[in-house]
Amino acid sequence: MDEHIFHIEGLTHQFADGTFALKGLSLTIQQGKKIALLGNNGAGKSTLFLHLNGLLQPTEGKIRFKGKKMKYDRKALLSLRKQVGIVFQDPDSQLFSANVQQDISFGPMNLGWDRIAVQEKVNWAMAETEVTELKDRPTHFLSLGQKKRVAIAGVLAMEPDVWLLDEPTAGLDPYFSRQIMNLLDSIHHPDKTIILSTHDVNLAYQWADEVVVMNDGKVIYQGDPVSVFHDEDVLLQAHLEKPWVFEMFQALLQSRNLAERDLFPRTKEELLQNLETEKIY
Amino acid sequence: MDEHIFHIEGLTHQFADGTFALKGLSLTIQQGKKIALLGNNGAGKSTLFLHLNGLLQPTEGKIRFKGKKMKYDRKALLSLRKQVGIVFQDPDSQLFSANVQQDISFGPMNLGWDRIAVQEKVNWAMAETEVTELKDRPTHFLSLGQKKRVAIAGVLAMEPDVWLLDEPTAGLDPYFSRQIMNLLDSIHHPDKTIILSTHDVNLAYQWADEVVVMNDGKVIYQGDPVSVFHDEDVLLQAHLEKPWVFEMFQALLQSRNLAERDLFPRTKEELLQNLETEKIY
Amino acid sequence: MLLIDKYAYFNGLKDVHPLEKMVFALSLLLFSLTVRDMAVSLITFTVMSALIIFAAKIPLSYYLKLLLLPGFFILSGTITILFSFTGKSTSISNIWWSWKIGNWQIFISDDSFGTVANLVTVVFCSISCLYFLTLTTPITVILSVLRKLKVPSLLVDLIELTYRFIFIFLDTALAIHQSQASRLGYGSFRKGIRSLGLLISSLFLGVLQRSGQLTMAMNARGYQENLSYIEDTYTYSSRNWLIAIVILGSLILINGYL
Amino acid sequence: MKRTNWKIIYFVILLLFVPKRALAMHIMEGFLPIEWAIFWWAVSLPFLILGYRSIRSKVRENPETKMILGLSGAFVFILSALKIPSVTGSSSHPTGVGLGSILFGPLAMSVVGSIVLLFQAVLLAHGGLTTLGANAFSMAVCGPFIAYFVFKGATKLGWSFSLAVFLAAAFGDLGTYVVTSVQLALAFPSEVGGFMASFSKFAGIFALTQIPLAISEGLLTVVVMNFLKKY
Repeated sequence: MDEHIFHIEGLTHQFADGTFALKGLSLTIQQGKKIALLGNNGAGKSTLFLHLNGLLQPTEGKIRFKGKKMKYDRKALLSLRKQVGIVFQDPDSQLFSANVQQDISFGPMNLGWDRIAVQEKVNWAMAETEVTELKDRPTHFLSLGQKKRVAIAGVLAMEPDVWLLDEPTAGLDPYFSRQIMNLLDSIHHPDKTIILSTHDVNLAYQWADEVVVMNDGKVIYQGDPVSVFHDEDVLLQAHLEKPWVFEMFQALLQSRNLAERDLFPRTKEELLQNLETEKIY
Repeated sequence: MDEHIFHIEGLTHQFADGTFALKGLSLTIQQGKKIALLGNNGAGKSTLFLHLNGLLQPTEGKIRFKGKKMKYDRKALLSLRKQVGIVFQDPDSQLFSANVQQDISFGPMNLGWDRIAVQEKVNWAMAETEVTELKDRPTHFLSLGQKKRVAIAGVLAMEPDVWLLDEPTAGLDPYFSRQIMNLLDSIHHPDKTIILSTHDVNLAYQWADEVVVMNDGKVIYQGDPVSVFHDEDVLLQAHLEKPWVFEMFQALLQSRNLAERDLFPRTKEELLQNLETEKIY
Repeated sequence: MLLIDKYAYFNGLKDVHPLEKMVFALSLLLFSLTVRDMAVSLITFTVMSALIIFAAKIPLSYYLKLLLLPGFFILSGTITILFSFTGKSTSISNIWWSWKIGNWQIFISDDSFGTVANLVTVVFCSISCLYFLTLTTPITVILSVLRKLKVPSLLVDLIELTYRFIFIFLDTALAIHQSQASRLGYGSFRKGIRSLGLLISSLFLGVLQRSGQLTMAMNARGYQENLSYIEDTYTYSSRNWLIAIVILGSLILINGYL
Repeated sequence: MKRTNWKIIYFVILLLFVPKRALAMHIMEGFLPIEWAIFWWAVSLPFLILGYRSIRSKVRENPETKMILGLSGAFVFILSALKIPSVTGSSSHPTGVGLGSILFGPLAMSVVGSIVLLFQAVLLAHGGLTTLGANAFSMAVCGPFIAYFVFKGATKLGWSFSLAVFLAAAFGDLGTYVVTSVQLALAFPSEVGGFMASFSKFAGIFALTQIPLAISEGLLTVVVMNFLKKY
């Protein structure tokens, strides 16, 4: 089995009005990674997601999915979408059924499973996302946090191998954000790949195995989440700030005149632990 | 002149379906303050804003504006809304005209100023918010950051004394968030009052003179932005995290066995300066 | 907004099988409309109102408000039927009240009086049946019944999509309205018309934008041609069927006797 | 591009103009005797079936059509729930069922219009289920057809766009309200003068309520059209 999930070469997307959203983007996504896609508003993150799900077709360039060139006939798309699930930023653009359980069952029903299998999968997805008690609620009575969870459940029930999430925590308070991130942790698994777009560098820094930075329709960085924040050019170009844990650690090292080191703390807890065990003084 | 802009007593709001959004809320807002309104999703922050602009009427309780009880006839509302401007969270619902310039002129036109005065004010508001070069652009082709700035310009052009901003930085990348906050700093002035609701405790900690915390339709804290984060009960109840600058400073004090002190650093820069001058070691 | 919808999800009879409620409400509605008998209408109205208030636990004040809602229509409709005009020369029998102006005569005949009295009772009886259904049975549930009854799926899909989008647009329209009001958009008739025009226009642009996004979201989840879902499970209750039959049966008997 | 713009404008006109009727014009549940209710159902049904078929073939061609029909229905429903400022100072509700006949043809829109009427009956308590057939005939069938043909005719004669819009709206509106008056007069003829006497009474009463509303809505539509023309 090829461990490259996506292999993108020179992907260009031009809208009908002539503007370009993607300009010769190249990127390789490996299986089993937790990838944070960073970039300023308008960098082309959402457009890239739509391409990875076959919802848009390249103006130029090509995309290989699991080693095979992507095709856009009905059968090929159905098979792609079985394997790649996408959660959109605005849940109101994603939920179209009148109640929660029905909405979650929409994807599995389209996969043509029998009713019992669908029901089981839906129950499981509702339990995982903690929306079971909302199951008969009409979609329009849900809060934003609940809608986001239902939208995720609808994708979860299809059990995709690859997850694309567009700003899953935008607009949520810290409590609900953490709930969504915990959910992603429970989904993660060596053969599942998760790509998450976000503006929140702190979240990306803490959560991701790999960071991809986009700017103006291109990938300007791909690599581990620590080194990216050492690269001042990339940060400037993509309007990125440094995660505060990273910045504090750098400042602490500097204030004690200590050399840079390889192992940076990734979470607040790690940073605090570093302080307590006095490692950095 | 009374320096209390708003004086709210026992404000209760019950929706037609019987649920309560505000439950006997009391609050006094002083002139010239920069106030951050914190609270979890669903705490009633947006409903409170609608009341302060006369868009909703209290089920119980009363609101005094500049010492006078609020009235809801056409003339009283006109005078209130001249003085109190509100920027909504979702700019899409706030921008409804065909192009940027027209949208910004909507409020001033309704104030009945003559065309020349309106045009001057609109030009000034566009310059302040740096949207002048977008002026003939249709509003729905703008990026989120641009939309937010246009929405603010539309209120700015009416020159209100009191600003209500509902999550002005939600969904924006750090660059645009900073731009919006800079804009607010330039608006601020001893006789302007700004109330900003946010989920971003870091922003609130750094920016505000005063913090108001809401939970379940009531105010559970009002005071300075440092002491609130010492109050574990309030933080727990309102799902608030500590600002990282605050938390790091606490941890540093603790790791060096230093006593708590009055003067907490409020910004990253202040914290780093504390580190450099070794004040805390 | 749309309180009827809200009550439909949270009422005392929400767990009763939707088909039972539909059959019950509709058969009573059709029966009373067919016989158009004042006694039958009054009894049906009382039974339905009692069920709405005591079984479904809908607040009395709200139910009364709903009953008054079609007031204008009843008023204009009945007045129109009640009063008749004729040239002065015509002589009419059974005049209950009359008034002459110039060559014209305005009058109320005994018959039209009867027609109106009957009409008003039948109308209140009918709307109580309709309200019983709409206040206790959510649209989502009615839709799943329709799917089971093999109503063409395209039609049910259209109804369902319309229902879902109503609430999205309602939120948007309300938000735009509030933001316009805060910028003094409804200060006068002229401004009001202009603001409302802008509101409708941007709502319409929203329709076009949404349709693109929603279509993508559907395709992403493998949409083929029909919206298919798993169905809700409700159990039939023989007790409920018995109650329904007894009520309908006694109405038929009452009608036979009178 | 130009072509699609025109299509959109047609669409909006029909959505906005056709059934300019106060909600109070919906014949309420129980008002029509059962035989008349059945009769009007029978009259509307062929249109609904034809409309259904035309939608079905369009959806087969292009599955996205379903989405936009649903969105249009919701849009029209929302318009009917909005309060419109009225010249008399009070406020009333605009636009019952709207019909974007040109995009999908008036037949397809008769189905969407009927769905909107259904929701007005069950969510707003305006109109009814047994009277849905009668209301659908006047508002979802007659109105759109009249407006559609008036608009087409006026454009063919080379009359100005605004005039065509105005005439389509006016006649569509007039048509629906005459049909409702006919329906009520047929069900409740006067003892003296019969149908005609009764018709003049109903038409007279409704004219009182319709005219001020029509003025407001006319102005409203001017604003909307000016806005959308800019795109």
